[in-house]
Amino acid sequence: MTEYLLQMNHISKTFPGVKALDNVMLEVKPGEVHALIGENGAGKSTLIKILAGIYAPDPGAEFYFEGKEAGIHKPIDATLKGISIIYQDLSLFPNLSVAENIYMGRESTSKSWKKIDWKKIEETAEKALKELDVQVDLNMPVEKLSIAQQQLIEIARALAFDAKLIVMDEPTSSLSAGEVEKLYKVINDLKRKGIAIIFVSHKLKELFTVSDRFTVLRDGKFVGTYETNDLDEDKLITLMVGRQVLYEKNQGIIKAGNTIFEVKGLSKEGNFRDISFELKQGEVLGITGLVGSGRTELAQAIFGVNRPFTGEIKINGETVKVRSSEDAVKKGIAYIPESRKTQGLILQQSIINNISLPVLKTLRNALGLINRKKETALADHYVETLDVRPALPKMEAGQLSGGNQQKVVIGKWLSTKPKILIIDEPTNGIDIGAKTEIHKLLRKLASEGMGVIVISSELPEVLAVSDRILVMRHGKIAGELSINEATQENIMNYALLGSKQTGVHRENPDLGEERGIPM
Amino acid sequence: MKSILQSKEMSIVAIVVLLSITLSFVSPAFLTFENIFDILKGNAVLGILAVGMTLVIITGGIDVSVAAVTTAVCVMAGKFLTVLPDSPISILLLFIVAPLIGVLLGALNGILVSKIQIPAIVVTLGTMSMINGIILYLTNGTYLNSTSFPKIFVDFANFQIFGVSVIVFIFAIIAVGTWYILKYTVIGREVLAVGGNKESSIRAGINFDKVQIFVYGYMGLLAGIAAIAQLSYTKAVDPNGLLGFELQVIAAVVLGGANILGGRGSIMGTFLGVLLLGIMQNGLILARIDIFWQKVVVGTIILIAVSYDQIQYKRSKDKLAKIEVEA
Amino acid sequence: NSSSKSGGEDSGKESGKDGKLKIAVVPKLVGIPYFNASEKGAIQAGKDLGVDVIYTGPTEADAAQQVKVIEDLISQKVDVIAVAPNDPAALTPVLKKAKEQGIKVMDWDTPADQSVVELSVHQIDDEAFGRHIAKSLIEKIGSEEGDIAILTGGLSAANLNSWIDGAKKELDENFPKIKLVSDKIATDEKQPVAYQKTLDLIKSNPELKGIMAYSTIAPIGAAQAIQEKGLQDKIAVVGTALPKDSKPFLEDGSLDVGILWEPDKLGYLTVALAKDLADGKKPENGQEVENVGKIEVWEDGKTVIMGPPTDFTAENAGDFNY
Amino acid sequence: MKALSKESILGLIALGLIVVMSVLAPGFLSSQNITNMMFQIPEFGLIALGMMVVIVTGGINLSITYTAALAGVAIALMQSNGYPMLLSILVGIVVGLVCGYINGFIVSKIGVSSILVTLGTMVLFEGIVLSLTKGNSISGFSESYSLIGNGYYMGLVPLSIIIFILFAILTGVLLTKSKWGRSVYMVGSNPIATLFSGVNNSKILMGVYMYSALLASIAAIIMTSRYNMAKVDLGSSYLLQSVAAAVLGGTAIEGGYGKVMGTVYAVVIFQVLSSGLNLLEVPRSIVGVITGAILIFVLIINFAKAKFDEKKQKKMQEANAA
Ligand SMILES: Nc1ncnc2c1ncn2[C@@H]1O[C@H](COP(=O)(O)OP(=O)(O)OP(=O)(O)O)[C@@H](O)[C@H]1O
Ligand SMILES: Nc1ncnc2c1ncn2[C@@H]1O[C@H](COP(=O)(O)OP(=O)(O)OP(=O)(O)O)[C@@H](O)[C@H]1O
Ligand SMILES: [Mg+2]
Ligand SMILES: [Mg+2]
Repeated sequence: MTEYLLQMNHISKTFPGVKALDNVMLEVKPGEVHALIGENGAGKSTLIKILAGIYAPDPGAEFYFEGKEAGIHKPIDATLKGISIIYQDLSLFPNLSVAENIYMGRESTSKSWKKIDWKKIEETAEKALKELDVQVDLNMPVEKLSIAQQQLIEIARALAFDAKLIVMDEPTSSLSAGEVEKLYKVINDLKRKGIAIIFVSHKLKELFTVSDRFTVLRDGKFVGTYETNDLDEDKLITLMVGRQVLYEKNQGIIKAGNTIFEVKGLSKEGNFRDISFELKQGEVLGITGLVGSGRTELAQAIFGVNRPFTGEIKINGETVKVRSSEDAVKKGIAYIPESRKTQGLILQQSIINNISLPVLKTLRNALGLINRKKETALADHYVETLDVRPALPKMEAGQLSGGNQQKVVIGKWLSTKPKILIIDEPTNGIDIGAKTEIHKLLRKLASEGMGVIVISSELPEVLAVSDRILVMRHGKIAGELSINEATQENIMNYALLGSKQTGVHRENPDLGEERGIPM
Repeated sequence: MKSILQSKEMSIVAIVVLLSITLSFVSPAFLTFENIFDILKGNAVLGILAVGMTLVIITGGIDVSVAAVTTAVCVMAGKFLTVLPDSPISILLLFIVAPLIGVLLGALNGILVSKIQIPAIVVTLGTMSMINGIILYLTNGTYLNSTSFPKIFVDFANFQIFGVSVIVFIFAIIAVGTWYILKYTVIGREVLAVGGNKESSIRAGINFDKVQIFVYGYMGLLAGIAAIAQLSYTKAVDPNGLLGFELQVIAAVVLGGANILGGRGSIMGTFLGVLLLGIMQNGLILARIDIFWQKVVVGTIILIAVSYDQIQYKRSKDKLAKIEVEA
Repeated sequence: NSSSKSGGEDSGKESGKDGKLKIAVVPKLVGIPYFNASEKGAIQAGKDLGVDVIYTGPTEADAAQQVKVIEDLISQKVDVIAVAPNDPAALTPVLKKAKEQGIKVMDWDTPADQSVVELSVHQIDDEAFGRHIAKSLIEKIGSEEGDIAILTGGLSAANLNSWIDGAKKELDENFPKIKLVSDKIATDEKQPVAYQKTLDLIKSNPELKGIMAYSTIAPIGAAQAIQEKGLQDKIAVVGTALPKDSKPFLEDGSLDVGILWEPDKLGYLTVALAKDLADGKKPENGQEVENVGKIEVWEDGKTVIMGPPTDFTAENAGDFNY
Repeated sequence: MKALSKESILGLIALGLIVVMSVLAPGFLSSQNITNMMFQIPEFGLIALGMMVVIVTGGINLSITYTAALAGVAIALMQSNGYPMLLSILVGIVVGLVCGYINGFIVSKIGVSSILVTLGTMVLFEGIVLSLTKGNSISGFSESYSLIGNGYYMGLVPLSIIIFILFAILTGVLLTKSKWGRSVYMVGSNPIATLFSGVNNSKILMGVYMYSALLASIAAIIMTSRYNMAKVDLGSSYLLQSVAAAVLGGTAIEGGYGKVMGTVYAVVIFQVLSSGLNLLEVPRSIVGVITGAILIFVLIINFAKAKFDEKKQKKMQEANAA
């Protein structure tokens, strides 16, 4: 009937209090890579969940697959139709083995009492992993894998199905460059086989590399569908945010003050070794490296939640012992973790309660009870200055989109007025508009006298915010670069080889193993 | 490269072995064939229920009505037995009727938990209270004893194979059968999947409601079979005999390493948990520990066991080198 | 039915309306055979004597729950409360409260605080009962030396404890060569527990000669273990069992003798004396109570003893209906 | 129109039950019965609140009733050995707090799940009480002590209910207004994120288990005073009931949510049911059936209401959009 594999028209979705999608359309042709793009909270994941049968759209929706009424009401319907999905927030079973995770989902299409063929499960898994060129123990429970490996398993699972349409909701958010390359290769193979792909990502470069067409959403509304060839980054950004944004290398303009923070010879077995660096007032220090190089562990050690370790931490020249996160807050250290949903926020609590949590002590009245007025004022202040949308401080944090959630976490930590702010993957899964806002904010905080440490795997980001860059590799500092000498290339060399020498490029097929995660 | 599951079981194995060695020094009667099988027989009802509870707990649920359901089946099946003729058919009928009643009661829990989405502990607290009340109202606590049962049942209850009571065999069959279901059937894997991550399981197209109704129904089924074991064991119906037993069942399962939050648990672990409780009960009398101090000893052993297990678990997690740090 | 009434269905709630007395009989708990049997007697007495009998109690042998039951009975404005206390001290305040409301207060089965009750109906003299059980066991063992053990319903059951104390006294005084292998062993009022513990006992004490089991359930569990291990001739079991439950064990000798009284008579006597109490009549020593028999009244004028215990044996167990 | 909260609905149900009982049960509104209920609520109410606080953190405290028993026995032992009342009470509370500390320590410092820990300490505390009391009940309180559980304030309102109300208010204020209370909810919702927000989770949890034990100890004071004794099963029947009350009161069993008012309403519902049905002379066993049924019924209502609200909101939004 039509040339389209998938047609979704007049799709709306109302959540209590939010209209996540408003009359959106999405049309996908067989064998194309269709990018779905929009700011945080634009409604991408929601649209995908409707496609997957997890959410029912509001009445009036038209939904065709292969020219026929799709009739997808439950996830299993989508699976049976040949739609397989890689979820943004992963949907693995932590307690089950890698092999089973990959296989899971087919089983349920068959009878409950059917005997399980473990051999077949392993074969299927092995094949899927091979396609992605991933090496993990098939019997390892998934909870023991790194986030990056988990993401690969999630991808492998989607590949293992004989799908006609594969949806990838931010599949690369935790992957290293090498792994991303492999994924591109797989995507190309799939295309050749006529399989359509919907690809969601905030990394524009990536999107231009893989996609044939773009559908742009803005605030739950449909902006348009475009051929990739007709677009460039600037145009796309304008479509997404309705304005032009810049994202360029930091010029290193801030003059740093005294050393406010210093670590000396920090070591923890299996985590990091002999880490020494200092941080000056007003400086943004970038720490980068490959995923798995130990940056998070280092940051969490400093914050008092990854103990015990050896070495010395000095604040304003004084040696301090940080025994717990409570201690850290007292000493003026703030840490914004990489996982918003599990570590950063308490999703089922209100924005107010989240923001005030670290500073409850200061919000007490004479009786030692919380002064609700002060508390609300505090939350209002950060919701406003950080432009959290919707600006409803009483809303549950879990109802916000990713970018807005991150703003709440930042607000929470700013409320403690920290001397040292450590921020881990500050813009993971956040759209470009919000990203630049956050970068600006970090620069501003530094200029106001805070010492800021930014941990990030995204090199453009590191270059955009840092005054100085440390590169970690296998738990050690491989090198230090001032912003003036730093380029993506020399950072990569430190990260991969531990030296400034060139020689290895991002195309290196062995990149995946370089993550060095012992199994 | 042991999985957490295995290492969890290791620590309870260690405790069971340690306790057994101590006891066999203290009392020569402990490590005898007869005593070991008496322990198994004496804890078969606990074991059967704990096996069912393992599944429930793996899905992240709990069933505090098990003892009430088992008693209800005991009472009904007991009444039923009194009218049955003295023929092998009666045993067969018993094995049909008792599990059937159990399944019905269990499925009721399952439906309330899955369809109305009431937390399992509350549903089962409610049904426990209702079932207990109804049993008490109807029976008024009246006993039935072996004289009311057909002789064939008493023979069945006393039946032994190689000197091992039929009750132990029922337990063994249930344990192995359930292990098989968990490991080798689709529904078994779905039970684990649902417990591991509910959201993911829904996305993978697993019928979450069906799995829940299954586990509570299966719990009911095993309660029905446990009722037969209980009837065979006591050769009587004591409407108060299992009051408060649910806590022991849960204790056995969690001692066996099942995670009360779901996702983790094994039949082997549960078996060891049952064994640990059984050995403690038995051993304290054999070792002639002062009556008044027995509970102190049991409580202390439980606390040591769970703490040791947790410390062990934390250590193994810490040891797992996260990053290959170059020298 | 755990709470039951006798007398005319349409009898008014307020006593005096139709002149009928309202007598509340509170057992330690409802829903066990022993107290079910007492209930039958109490209800029968109500019918015979033309009084309203409310037989109600907690569902667990818990003193706190029992206090609540009595508080509710006070609200119902009964004329007499006869209670078998789970814990004598625990009931003192609430019984005082009842008295303040003009309710006559008495105990039955187990003594309450004697300073509060106006009448105390005992089936038996506790110490004598314990001694009787001990003597019976020695007789069944057939020798005055050897190892024995004691099972009890619960470590905190006051009446069981006083019987056990009586039995121990008897052993200490008259049978010094009898040795107790351990302190009394609790069976939680559950048959399987009694059974299990008995098995363990036999194993850890191969020389065991006899078992005394207190509570109506423990002897059955103990006898079951003996039966199964075929030790009828080696180990004597004596206990406070009801005849119907113990019959199969009495018959093959795994239980040698069940010693108790007739609980239905106790229920009957309680109601009869409660009515007398309300009517202002005092019990007298040697008084003949219809359907019960001669009773003994102690010097204090309020302690009533129903009579000597009944021994249930293989021969007579079939004659009883509880 | 603002939608009714879970708690208000429960309050309405409680009110409705009171109305129904007043109509059906003679004497329900009599001062006698109302006083009765006021005497019966505090001990259970305190334990239910103690349970609720732990459930809010996503845990459970199975040792709560034995903590109460141990504290009660400590008080009784002190007083019966002639120590002054206030000192005894103090010692009792300290003993309770030590129990709470043990739970708190193993849960928060070693990291064992609370159900396991409290299962263990439940047996342990019971054992300690047993070895202290040998299963007997301990009495011998001073006259003034018995006033706590049996006395009246201004000759009208039971002292114990005033104590309960004070502690309910204290609990409510602490939970909603203090830093600790807020952190309790946060730990219950997401312990990792809470830890990562600079909160000392183990301090909070330690506080929770100690506070739970404190409430249990206060309940123990009221119980020992009211029942004039302390013994091993003091209040043991409240264990699962208190979980039921907390959950009926809207506390989320997985943690993160729970209000004092909800639990108080639930306790009142249980009390009204129990007293009313007793006045109606409904058998005790059926009271259990009805309580269970109400528990499930209320949760079905909550479920239906949540569904209904969702639909309504959607409709409203659609109407707005159109
Ligand atoms: N379950 C839910 N309940 C209420 N609101 C929701 C729910 N899920 C999503 N929303 C809201 O719907 C809107 C769209 O969210 P969605 O997750 O689809 O955005 P997205 O485009 O995927 O954003 P991101 O790039 O951050 O992943 C947001 O405003 C979000 O707050
Ligand atoms: N082999 C492993 N076994 C168990 N957990 C692991 C393993 N490898 C990584 N993890 C955990 O997975 C999480 C993410 O790992 P990742 O490799 O991203 O850590 P990282 O190097 O510290 O972070 P960053 O990417 O910021 O450098 C970390 O919390 C880490 O502890
Ligand atoms: Mg998304
Ligand atoms: Mg990281």
